[in-house]
Amino acid sequence: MSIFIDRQDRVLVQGITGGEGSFWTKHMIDLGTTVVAGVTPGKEGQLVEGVPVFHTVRRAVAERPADAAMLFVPPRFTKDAVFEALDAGIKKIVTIADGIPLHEALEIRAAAVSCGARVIGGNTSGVISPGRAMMGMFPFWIDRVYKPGRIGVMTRSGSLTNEVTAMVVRSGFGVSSLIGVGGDPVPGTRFAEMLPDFQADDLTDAVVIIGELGGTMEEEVAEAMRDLVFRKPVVAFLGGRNAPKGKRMGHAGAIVTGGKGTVEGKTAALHAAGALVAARPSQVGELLREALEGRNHKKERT
Amino acid sequence: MSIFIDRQDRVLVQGITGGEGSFWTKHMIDLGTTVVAGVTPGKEGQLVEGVPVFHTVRRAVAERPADAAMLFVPPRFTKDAVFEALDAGIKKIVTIADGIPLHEALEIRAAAVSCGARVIGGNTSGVISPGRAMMGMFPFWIDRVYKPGRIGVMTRSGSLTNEVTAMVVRSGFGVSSLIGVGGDPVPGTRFAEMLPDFQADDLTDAVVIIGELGGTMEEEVAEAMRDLVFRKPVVAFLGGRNAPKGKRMGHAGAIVTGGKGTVEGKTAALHAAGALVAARPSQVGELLREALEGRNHKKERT
Amino acid sequence: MKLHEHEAKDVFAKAGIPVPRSLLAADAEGAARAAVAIGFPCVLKAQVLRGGRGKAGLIKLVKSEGEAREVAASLFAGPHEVRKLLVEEAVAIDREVYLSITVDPASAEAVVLACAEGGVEIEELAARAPGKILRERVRLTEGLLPYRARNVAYALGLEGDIAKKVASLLEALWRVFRANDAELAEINPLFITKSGGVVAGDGKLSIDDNALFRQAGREPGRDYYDSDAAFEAAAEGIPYLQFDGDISLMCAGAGLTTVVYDLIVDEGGSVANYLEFGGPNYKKAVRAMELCLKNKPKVILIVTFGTIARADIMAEGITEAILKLKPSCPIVACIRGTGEEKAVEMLRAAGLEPLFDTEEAVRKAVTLAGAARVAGAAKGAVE
Amino acid sequence: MKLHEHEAKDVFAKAGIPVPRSLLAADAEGAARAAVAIGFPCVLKAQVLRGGRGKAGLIKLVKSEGEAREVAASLFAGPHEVRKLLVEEAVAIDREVYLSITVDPASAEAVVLACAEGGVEIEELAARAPGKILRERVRLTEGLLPYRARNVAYALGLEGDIAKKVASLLEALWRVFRANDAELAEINPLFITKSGGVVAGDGKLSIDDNALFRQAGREPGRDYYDSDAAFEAAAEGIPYLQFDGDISLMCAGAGLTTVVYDLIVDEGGSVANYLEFGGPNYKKAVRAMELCLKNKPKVILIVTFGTIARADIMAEGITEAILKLKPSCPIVACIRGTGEEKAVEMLRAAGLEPLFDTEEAVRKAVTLAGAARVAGAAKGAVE
Repeated sequence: MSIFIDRQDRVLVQGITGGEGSFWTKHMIDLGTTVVAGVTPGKEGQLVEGVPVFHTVRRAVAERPADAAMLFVPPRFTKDAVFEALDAGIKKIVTIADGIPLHEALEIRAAAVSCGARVIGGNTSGVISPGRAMMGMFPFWIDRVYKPGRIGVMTRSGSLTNEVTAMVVRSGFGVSSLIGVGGDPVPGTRFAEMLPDFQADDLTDAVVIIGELGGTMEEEVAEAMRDLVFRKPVVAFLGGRNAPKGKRMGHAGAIVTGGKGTVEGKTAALHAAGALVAARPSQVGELLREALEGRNHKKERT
Repeated sequence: MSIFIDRQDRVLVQGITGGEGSFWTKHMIDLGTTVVAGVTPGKEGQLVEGVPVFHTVRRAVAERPADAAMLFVPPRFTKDAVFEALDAGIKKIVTIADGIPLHEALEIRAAAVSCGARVIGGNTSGVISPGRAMMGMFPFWIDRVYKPGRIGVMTRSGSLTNEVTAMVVRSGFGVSSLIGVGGDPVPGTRFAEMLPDFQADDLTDAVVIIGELGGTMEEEVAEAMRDLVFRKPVVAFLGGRNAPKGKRMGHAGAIVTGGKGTVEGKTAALHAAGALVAARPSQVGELLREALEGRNHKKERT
Repeated sequence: MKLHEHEAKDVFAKAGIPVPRSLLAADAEGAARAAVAIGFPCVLKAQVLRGGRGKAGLIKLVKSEGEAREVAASLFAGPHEVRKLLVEEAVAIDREVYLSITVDPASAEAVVLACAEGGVEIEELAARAPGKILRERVRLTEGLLPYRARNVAYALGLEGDIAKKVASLLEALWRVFRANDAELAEINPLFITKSGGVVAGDGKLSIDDNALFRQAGREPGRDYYDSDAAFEAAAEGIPYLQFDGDISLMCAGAGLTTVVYDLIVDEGGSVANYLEFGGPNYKKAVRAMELCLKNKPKVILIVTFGTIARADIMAEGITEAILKLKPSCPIVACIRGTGEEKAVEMLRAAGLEPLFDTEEAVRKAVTLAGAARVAGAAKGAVE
Repeated sequence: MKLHEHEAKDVFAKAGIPVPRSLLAADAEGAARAAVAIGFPCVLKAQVLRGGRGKAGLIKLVKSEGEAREVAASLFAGPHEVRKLLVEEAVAIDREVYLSITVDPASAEAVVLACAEGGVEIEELAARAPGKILRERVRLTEGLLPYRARNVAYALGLEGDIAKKVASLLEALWRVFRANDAELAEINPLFITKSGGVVAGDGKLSIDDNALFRQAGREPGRDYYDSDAAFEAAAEGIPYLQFDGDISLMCAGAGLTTVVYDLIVDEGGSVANYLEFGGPNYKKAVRAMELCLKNKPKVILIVTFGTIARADIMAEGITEAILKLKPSCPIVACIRGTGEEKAVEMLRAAGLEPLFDTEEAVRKAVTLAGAARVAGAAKGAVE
């Protein structure tokens, strides 16, 4: 079983009739994802890539039960779409929307937590387990990035993920599951919340964290490692090491406010917890090898 | 152990320095209730009946942990006071406020349910276990009403409770615990939700329900009896049997809308579930005797 | 506080809910003028706070100025105390649906009720075919999110633009419900017009009395009550209902007063008014008796069993009221509760014979009222 | 979008938060007039969007008209691009506290931060003495209930009327936070005056850019940016930061661009501007290069690794930009991702030598910039 999404998961696509929705629905299916229904108000009765469309999520799941919802919905309608999916009992939701209002992002995360559901995103490419299933917008056809393998990846970024993952693959590894938690200040799901899944996943040997300045998600990973919630090797690469203080660089979430959120602080926390931190993308593969060998040595010794 | 409140429960009084607050705090203590702290913003440092006053509930419970909160707070501030008590982890709350705005009553009940807490009221005299403890405004000194005994009472009314309970006592019974759920359309706690407590209470042999037209609380009692959630004898007295349709009679909750909420319908439901329904207050004692004897006969037979 | 149709529609219109063009008229001539301004055919709707206006002949289609004047005159002259008419354009209707928002006490949520059959009495439908009523629950803290409105619109079998219009209208109705602290916000029927629009055919808005303090400008005037006494009682904060029987109830405690009403009917008596001077009003015995006397009752029946509403204070007030108002009808008093010993003394001093049993007091009142009726009839026969 | 102090205080005042009397001035003469109107002593406060204005000499107490004119003139003439001065009454302060509301991503709640020591840099305090910062979390759906405001006020050690005033001010600040879709609403310091009042000494209000669409009238003008290029980029929706180094970044993807910045600094290079034309802007290569050229960079460095931002489309744009803008500086390009084969062809046709490794591209850019600097210096020496 892969992380979050696998072939047998029944995926519903909200906003399926839009340009992005239909384009990526095709690619999700191409990659092996089981897309069972689509939702666009007013478009019930249509088919998109052979997938039947319904007016509402409630009507869709009444006929086609779903485990997961993939949202291709503009940012200002995302809260409504997430709540609609949650209300229908869907516990796994991915939203790619870039520009969700901050206060609504808080409400989305609060609602997900209180429902025991998981919302991935917004401002993410989504979730992929190469060769098995995908929810989002991943160019899985670029096989020097999305080569199947045994390394889990969690990331706050899009293009940087391509950059770093390509390095992982160039070093002879491949990806088990990749979770893009997104670049927003309030992502629906935080790095550390995914760690138990990676810990339990027997297809994952180690996890690469692609983090950046701002927020505390990397520190929370360090905490989970210290608390032994997560016990597999971790290699991190963190963007924004040289970013000037107080400037929001790139992602909305990537800003140092006060002393908090510096790459320096994150690096120290991760080091202290036993993670390896790469200074540049090209080091990630090498550190992975080091971490996995170190672990094997340890295993041999014990 | 009595229902809801007993001598060892540590009670905090919100609005303790007001006229009603201080008057009834004295009487609660007189009856045996353990009042540990009071709250009135701006009055920290005062004593009321020997009870120390704090600015906020949080400050009060930090020094004097409490299990229950008694609110003598005007209706328009009741939601705030209830949320303050809930936020401090208090799970038993009684509010006598008469006139809580309807939408706030919904929020109060929703919050209580989601916290796993119980809010009794508003628009009630409160809760009393005669001879043991009291939260509210009961003239326990009228001993032809508040005589200790083995009959549980649940009521939507105040003066009618005096009337009916006096009849119960006149027939030779006494009261174990009396819960005034209050006369509002949206009480914080509903009759049926108290039944498991009365079922488990070995000080209670039977329960008298003092209901009235409007709402569905009496029907829910019948349902709990049918589902065997509650298995002790029930005698009900219902006000508003002859009330004209569409007129709000007395309590805000006492109105028949559509076919729903008629005393006729409630009586039929209770009868079907095995409860006895008195036509006038003076019959209640007699029916109680009948119900308890019936039960004893049954017990003897089995 | 129940608003009149025209007030409810004003609130709706301000919230963006389409309503028919209309004018308000206070007499037949005004109605005729309004009808001309609106155009024919148009509808005259009596602005009274009762249901079933259609069946009661309080809503009439008129086709000419003369007919408008005539129909308006007969509505104003009728027995329903009509003070205002709403003169409204007639809408070309394709179909009607039912929409409302109210509260669900058990779930502690608001609930949208909807039905594809508009215009029906929802209670009647609830009894007859409950499956036809759609329910969509809404947590107050969450609000009515757009998807819930869509759930309702599509579940009603609507499609295309109409579904979208009904959904956004329902969102507006939610804002009305919340902003007005409503117990009920209802559109029945909601017209779906032949030209593809949606229009509120009727409007009900009932505001929570406990929240009136924050509803600026909402103060029920005389035309919200069915009698002067009821209006005056409301101004005083005294719960009061107008009936037309013999016995004036002057009791304390909502539940107890309701039961006294029950017992009187059981004994074959009839009630002149329901009046409850307990709770915060227990010092208002004089005002309470004044209100009762407006009904020229055959008997005043006083029943109390008070806690905070102290019996001695109430007895003191009753004594004062007797001295001041010198009621000519007999008074039956049954006062119990905190301070009752002192109360009994005072009542005796005032010439009453206090009783201690509610049912006995009711029987005595009914008997006295019956005797008075017989005496009155005899007197009438003599005259 | 960060508001200027005077804008934030306008919002505060409308929400019922007391602020000092003040006037806005756009030149030294206006400031002098304003100071006379406000009365002396008064405070001149430069309206710039940077922290630590006090330490930077951007807030000055003046005691006479002449001093006001002189100080204002020097502030306008200074290096901080001051365009407006807020001339504010001097308040007689008893003590200062800190109050703000922001978001807590992990708990998905808003959080009130408060400190009995006002005027301090909260971040500095957070590092130095985190225990002095009070935190009160607020669920958005619940709102800041009055009891939470009281919790904060009494926890600050306030008493009596002042505690009540601070609590109700905090409720108002919550309304500001919510109604303005704020990332941060801050009053630091909040003055507690000698006369027992509370007054917002400073005001910060930062509005979520993602919610600007529903914040009527909020559109950041030129004075919200530190360069023309930054302002123009914002108008275009292109993420842009102004620096003063040699290498213009014209990259795609926020994370990747940030890393390119890191790598340049690591290699000893310097950045002229951060510019990110990925995501919805991947067809805007011409506009992006135009913005970069405003900085007269020594090198333009293009790094992308796109998914939806297709490499071939970006390469097409770059080709067009080169033809149109004829940049005189060298361009280093490293374009990968969807459509990269075609992209590489196009770039070669445009005379570039595309690279495939980000780190290599960075090294090349830094080398070229260094060579250009040496060459420039040599040229300067020759001239």
